[in-house]
Amino acid sequence: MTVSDQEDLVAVAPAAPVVTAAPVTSMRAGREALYFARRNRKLVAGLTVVLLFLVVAIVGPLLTDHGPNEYVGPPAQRPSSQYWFGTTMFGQDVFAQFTHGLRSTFLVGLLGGGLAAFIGMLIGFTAGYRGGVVDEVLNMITNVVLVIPTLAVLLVIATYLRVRGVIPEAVFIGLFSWPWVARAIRAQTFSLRSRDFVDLARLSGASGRKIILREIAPNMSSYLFMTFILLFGGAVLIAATLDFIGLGPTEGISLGLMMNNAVLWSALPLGMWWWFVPPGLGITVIVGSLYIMNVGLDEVFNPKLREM
Amino acid sequence: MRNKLRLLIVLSVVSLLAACTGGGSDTPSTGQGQGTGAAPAGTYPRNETLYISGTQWGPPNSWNPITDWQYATGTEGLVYENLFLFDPLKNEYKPWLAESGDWTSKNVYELKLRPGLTWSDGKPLTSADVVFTFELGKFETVPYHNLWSWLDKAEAVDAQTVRFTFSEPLYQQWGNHLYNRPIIPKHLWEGRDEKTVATGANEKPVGSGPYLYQTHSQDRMVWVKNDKWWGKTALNLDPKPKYIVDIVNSNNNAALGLVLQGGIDLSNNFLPGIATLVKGGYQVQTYFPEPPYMLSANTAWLVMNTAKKPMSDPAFRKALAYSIDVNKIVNGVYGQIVRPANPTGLLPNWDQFIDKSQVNQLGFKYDPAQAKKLLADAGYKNTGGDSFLEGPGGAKIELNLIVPNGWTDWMESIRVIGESARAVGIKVNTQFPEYQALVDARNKGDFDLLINNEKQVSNSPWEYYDYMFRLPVQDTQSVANFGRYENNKAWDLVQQLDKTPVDDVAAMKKVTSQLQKIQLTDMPVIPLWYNGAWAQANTSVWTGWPSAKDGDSHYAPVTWRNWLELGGILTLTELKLAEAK
Amino acid sequence: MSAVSLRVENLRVWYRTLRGDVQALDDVTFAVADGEIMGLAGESGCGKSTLGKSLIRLDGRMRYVDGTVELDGKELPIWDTGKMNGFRFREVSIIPQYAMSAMNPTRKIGKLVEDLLESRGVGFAGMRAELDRRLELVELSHDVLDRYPIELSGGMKQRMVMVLSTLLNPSLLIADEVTSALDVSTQKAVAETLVGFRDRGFVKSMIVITHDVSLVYQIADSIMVMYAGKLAEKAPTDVLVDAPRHPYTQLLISSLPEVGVKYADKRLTGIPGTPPSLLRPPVGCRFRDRCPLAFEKCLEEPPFVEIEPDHFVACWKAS
Amino acid sequence: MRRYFGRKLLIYAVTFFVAVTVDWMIPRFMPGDPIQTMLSRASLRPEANQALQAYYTNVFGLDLPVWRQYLNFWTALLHGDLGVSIWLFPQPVTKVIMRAIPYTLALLVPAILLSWFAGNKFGAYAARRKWLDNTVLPVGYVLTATPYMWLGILLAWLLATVAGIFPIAGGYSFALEPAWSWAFIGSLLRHWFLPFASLFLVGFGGWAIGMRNMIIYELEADYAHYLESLGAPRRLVRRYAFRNALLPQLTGLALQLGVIVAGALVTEIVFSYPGLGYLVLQAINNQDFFLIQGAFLFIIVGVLLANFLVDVVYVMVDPRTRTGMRGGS
Repeated sequence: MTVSDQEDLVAVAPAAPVVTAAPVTSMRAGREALYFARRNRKLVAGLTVVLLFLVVAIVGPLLTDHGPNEYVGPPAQRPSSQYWFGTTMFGQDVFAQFTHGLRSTFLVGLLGGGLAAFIGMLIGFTAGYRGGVVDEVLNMITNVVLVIPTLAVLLVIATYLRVRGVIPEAVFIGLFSWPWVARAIRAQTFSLRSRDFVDLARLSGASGRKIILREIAPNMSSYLFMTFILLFGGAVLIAATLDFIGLGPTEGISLGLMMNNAVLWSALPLGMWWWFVPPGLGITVIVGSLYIMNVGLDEVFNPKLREM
Repeated sequence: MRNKLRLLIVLSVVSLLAACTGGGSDTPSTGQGQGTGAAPAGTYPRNETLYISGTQWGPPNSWNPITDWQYATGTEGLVYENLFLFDPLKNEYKPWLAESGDWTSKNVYELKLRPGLTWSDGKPLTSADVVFTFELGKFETVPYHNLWSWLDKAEAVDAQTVRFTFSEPLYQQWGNHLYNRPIIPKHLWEGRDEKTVATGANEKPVGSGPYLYQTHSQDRMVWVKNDKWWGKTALNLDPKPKYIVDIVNSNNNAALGLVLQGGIDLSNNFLPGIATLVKGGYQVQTYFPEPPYMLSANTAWLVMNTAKKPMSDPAFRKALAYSIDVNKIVNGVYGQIVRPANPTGLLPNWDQFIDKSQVNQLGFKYDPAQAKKLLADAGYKNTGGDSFLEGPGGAKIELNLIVPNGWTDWMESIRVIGESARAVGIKVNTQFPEYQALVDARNKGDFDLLINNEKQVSNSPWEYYDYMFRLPVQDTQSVANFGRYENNKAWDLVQQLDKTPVDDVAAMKKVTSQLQKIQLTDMPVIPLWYNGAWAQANTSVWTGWPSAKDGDSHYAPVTWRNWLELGGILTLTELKLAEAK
Repeated sequence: MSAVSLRVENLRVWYRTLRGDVQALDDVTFAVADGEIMGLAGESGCGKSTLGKSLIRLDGRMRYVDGTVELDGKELPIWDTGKMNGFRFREVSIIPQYAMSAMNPTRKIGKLVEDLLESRGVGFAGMRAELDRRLELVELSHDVLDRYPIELSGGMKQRMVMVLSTLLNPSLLIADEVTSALDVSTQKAVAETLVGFRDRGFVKSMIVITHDVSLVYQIADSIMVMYAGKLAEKAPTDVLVDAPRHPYTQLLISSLPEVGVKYADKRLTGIPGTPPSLLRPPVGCRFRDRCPLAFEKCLEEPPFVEIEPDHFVACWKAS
Repeated sequence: MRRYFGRKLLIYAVTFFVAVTVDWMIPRFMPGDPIQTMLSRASLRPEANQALQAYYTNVFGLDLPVWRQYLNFWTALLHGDLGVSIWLFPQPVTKVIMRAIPYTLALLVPAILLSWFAGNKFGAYAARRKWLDNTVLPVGYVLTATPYMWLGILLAWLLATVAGIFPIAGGYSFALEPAWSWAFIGSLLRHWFLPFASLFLVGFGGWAIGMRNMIIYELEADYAHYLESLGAPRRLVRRYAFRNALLPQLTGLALQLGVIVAGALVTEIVFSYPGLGYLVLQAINNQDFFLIQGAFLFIIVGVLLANFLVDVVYVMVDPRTRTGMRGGS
């Protein structure tokens, strides 16, 4: 399976890395990676943008003395020096909503992406390393979850919950977006399992867990990181979709929710572009830069791709 | 690759065709709509077609006038007609199928039908049909079954006359039946079993009304004019539009967009921001040219679960009432297209039943200080150290105020209420459960506070008082008295009101004044604002829309379920084509 | 020996890296005669593969600096990928290190050959008979052509590639580490096949790049040793093995007790230090720091001179 | 190869079973009583309400023991019967969904296929062509990172609301009845275009990027270098690279299906396009769990079928699966 699985990973998300088996463990390689990282335009640019938004997400809310949903200003105001992004139908400060929305976006990304990465690795490593029946079973589970359309499931769960928050949302997203990771990691583990340094560890009587943590995982660290980035982006997009359908958090605010409200309160015919443009733009830019960052990383860890 | 691409074009075209046939599969092919498909190649000429929206909340799926919560709107009013109309603006019954009706004795009501009434299939409409219609109510699962617990018999005296004999005449309710029972053709429904009557879809409905079923699909319901309608001569009324296309509600964007572009002539949707657009030179018209723009359709109540502490304490309920800044909702959330409710909650058309002096003396208004005072006097103190009050026993107070998720205007509104309440020290959280969960909690009495507006404008304030005070309280309260407020005196008065003849206004006032006294002192529910009878008309194709201006007709320009018989139908007959510019 | 087939003069090829140019081939000058099989030996990173590649195709990061390459009197425009195409396969050909993965995994081998030939303007049908003959020669059945690479064993792939690379009878064949992936027994077979190709005239001359001195010892007419991007010594096989003149060659040979079994590839344990960085190579003899015989003259660069017929050395002590 | 398919089919079977079971639970384990919800829309007198409550509970078979309900669900399902919609009572769910399906397919099928082919072609073309690469990359990334509905909203706003070139909502003009007239088909196309475009664009970007990256890997592969050393023209090498790069893109397609469907759903919502997605939203807002149930099942079965289709195609194009020697690290 490994051939196709590697390929899966590439195809899953456009920016997905193909792992070059070259282990980046030794200090030299590490330093080298850093060296190229600093010189990789894609990586630097992507990272900068993401960090920029992160800062806005953290600092922004502190700049406003009012909550995102409070009626502070006159309704339907265009962007002005007082309300940078204008106000909503009810005179809520769009900028305040935007910054708070960014927070939940990052939260969902980290939590959802993180959880998915964790589950994916857990299953991927175990399946790949243990092989045999364990692998068969885990692989079956993986494939089942893989085929079921995530959103459909999330729809049902969301309708089930009476009151929803950002965190549960993130958790549920995480619970359903891990399969492709599991598959890819399983494939990688397969190929690493037979390497001599693993054999060596095995001979020296290290436990399976140790071997995975000490020998195998480090050899894929770069790759695992990239996977997490993709999951992050994915989680953000799914969350946006849910929120937009109106199954997002029933408390607080999020970028998807902003779009949802904008549409519900007919911002389009009323020409209140400042209401629905920022949230979508925010998501697009963040996720976009994450992807670009990923190509950068890929080039860094993968000498073949470096353009001289 | 190129050939692959070509293949794709083909593919997409194919799937498109699939869409066409699919889109069409559920509609009768052109011209077979009851043999009246005059529409050439299935197009509706703009100047013969009225586009309305805001009435149909899902694909049309039933034309059964019995199931009045799911039939395609227009089924009752356009196809099936009622004995009377009731005009809530003037508080008067307008004879429709019926020519007249009188109580010949305390418990006998005699109804005279107009001569020359016909069904759209040509058969005459006679008293037999009326009797048949009411007798359908003998089926357990027909919504008006309980009528027969106080109606003794209905008999056709002659072709035009029906005599109803009551075991216990409930005048107010009867008044409601008079304009709420669509009359059903006996010759077509005879022999239908209970299931078909109570739940059947009744495709291809045959009624007596000015319009006929033309076609429908997921996103529209199309009616075509019935040229043989009896009303033309008998009432000398003639609805102008040949076609009525009722566009199923999509999202506000689409709706408002279409209204502004003249794609919808009349939208009965709640369209945020309409206030700003009325002045925007969009040829958009509302009933009032200035706030509140809309007529009032029903009262939004704050329902408190009086079976729970502290809502069981009248003082607390009253304080809560004083704490709410309704104007902030009216202006902030609705942009003034609703108006604050009278402390009695009675709609403007029932103004005559409001005991003004009593209201001035007992009524509440937004007054945080007063709210604080009431709470303090009743022994609510802040002993918990936080900024919120505890009950007299020192019990923590934390209440959840709920409205259905997605009901955006209400969601925004309760945020305001929450703030107001917290401002006087009552800790109120806002939550937005899904509609179903809310209904469940509401009926089981498993809630603190919620907003409800299920009772619509009607012929009698009795409806409202029944809604407030109905007893006995059962473990599931599915239609009235959600607050589980128990007051036998009040309930007696309500029943007494029900038994008061509709024309004996003085007697009615006497009862309602007493009811209002109880309501204002005890505050079982808090009236908040009057939801509007949303109506935005675009005058670019059709004019003559009702409005408050003198010279214009004064009807509720609303085509909602059960509103055509409240004057909506007369709106249609008043329309004229706009002069081509 | 007879006429010169390949003549390389002052060839300089550098690698572009972010840190600067790595001078992998510096001022290389040598010749290969008609019918000669020249072994090219040296530690990994000494530039031997770079030399091999630069004779047929510079990859993305290699940069031609200067020097000339002549094959059968014609100059090879190795700096110009486009012009070079004309010579590849027909004049110069290569058996790459990665023969195991040299064939498109998703194409039947026969199809692959066909595509390639057609793309070079050679009719497949016309070649078919010859192809079959050569397959037999390397003991491959004809039906490999209907199979996918993944269905072949390592040895089979290796032989298939050898046949394919030499199909158009190139004048010069570069065999780059052809045996490193194989077990000893097949190594021998492969080596003999190479000789066979030469004897049958499929190829005129051959450069066999390897770190396995013992292999070239068996099949090569002459051996050339490289060190740190420069030529150290070139001489007829026996001369080089029996009487090496360059101290590096000497250490290289002596480190193999009896020619054959061991690889010169691993760092020479006898000599302290490592080869110099080719980013900024030291002036003078590049072997200086590790050379037991080093003396002040070594600060000047030693020329690659012919000290006796066909025996070239780059060392002040040797001359 | 038989083993390969056997395995796949087993997976699909299990998935289907799990999905159906989960699906069955939906209306039964949701908070609240669907029937009461339906009736709560009718302002009835209490007596009538109770009578109807009992009646409908029986109609929906919700009064049976749970295990019985489960079995009945399967038997009904195998007869293609998904029960009756509550919100659209008394319409059978299957009928309601079937009305919406063509619209969704008309969006999905062309959007998926066209964006996949076009994206791949373009990505392959852009790869390793400096200026194109530098323009395509950023655009592509922005596109794939765009939330479907946002792109939809933008298009709707610019082209429908502001410019008025395209209609705002609906599946075909409200002034038309379905008919085999050009007017009608034209109207269908005009309403179809924007939602299609937003699906297409997002997909296109993704595939273009994916292919671009894959091609670059392929061009660095050994076989590519070998061919070049033997003087094979760029055309041939690229042709091979493209062919090989298509395989992972194909698997990618299978993996993305779920996401694309989700995209279609929200896009439909933005344009209130009368397809499945719009229906699902309505079903959710009206808490019609039987309809949600049906839609959910349709989506899953659709995705399963599509997956299987991709598998078949994959086997046809990738010799490694056919020769039964797939993988083996």
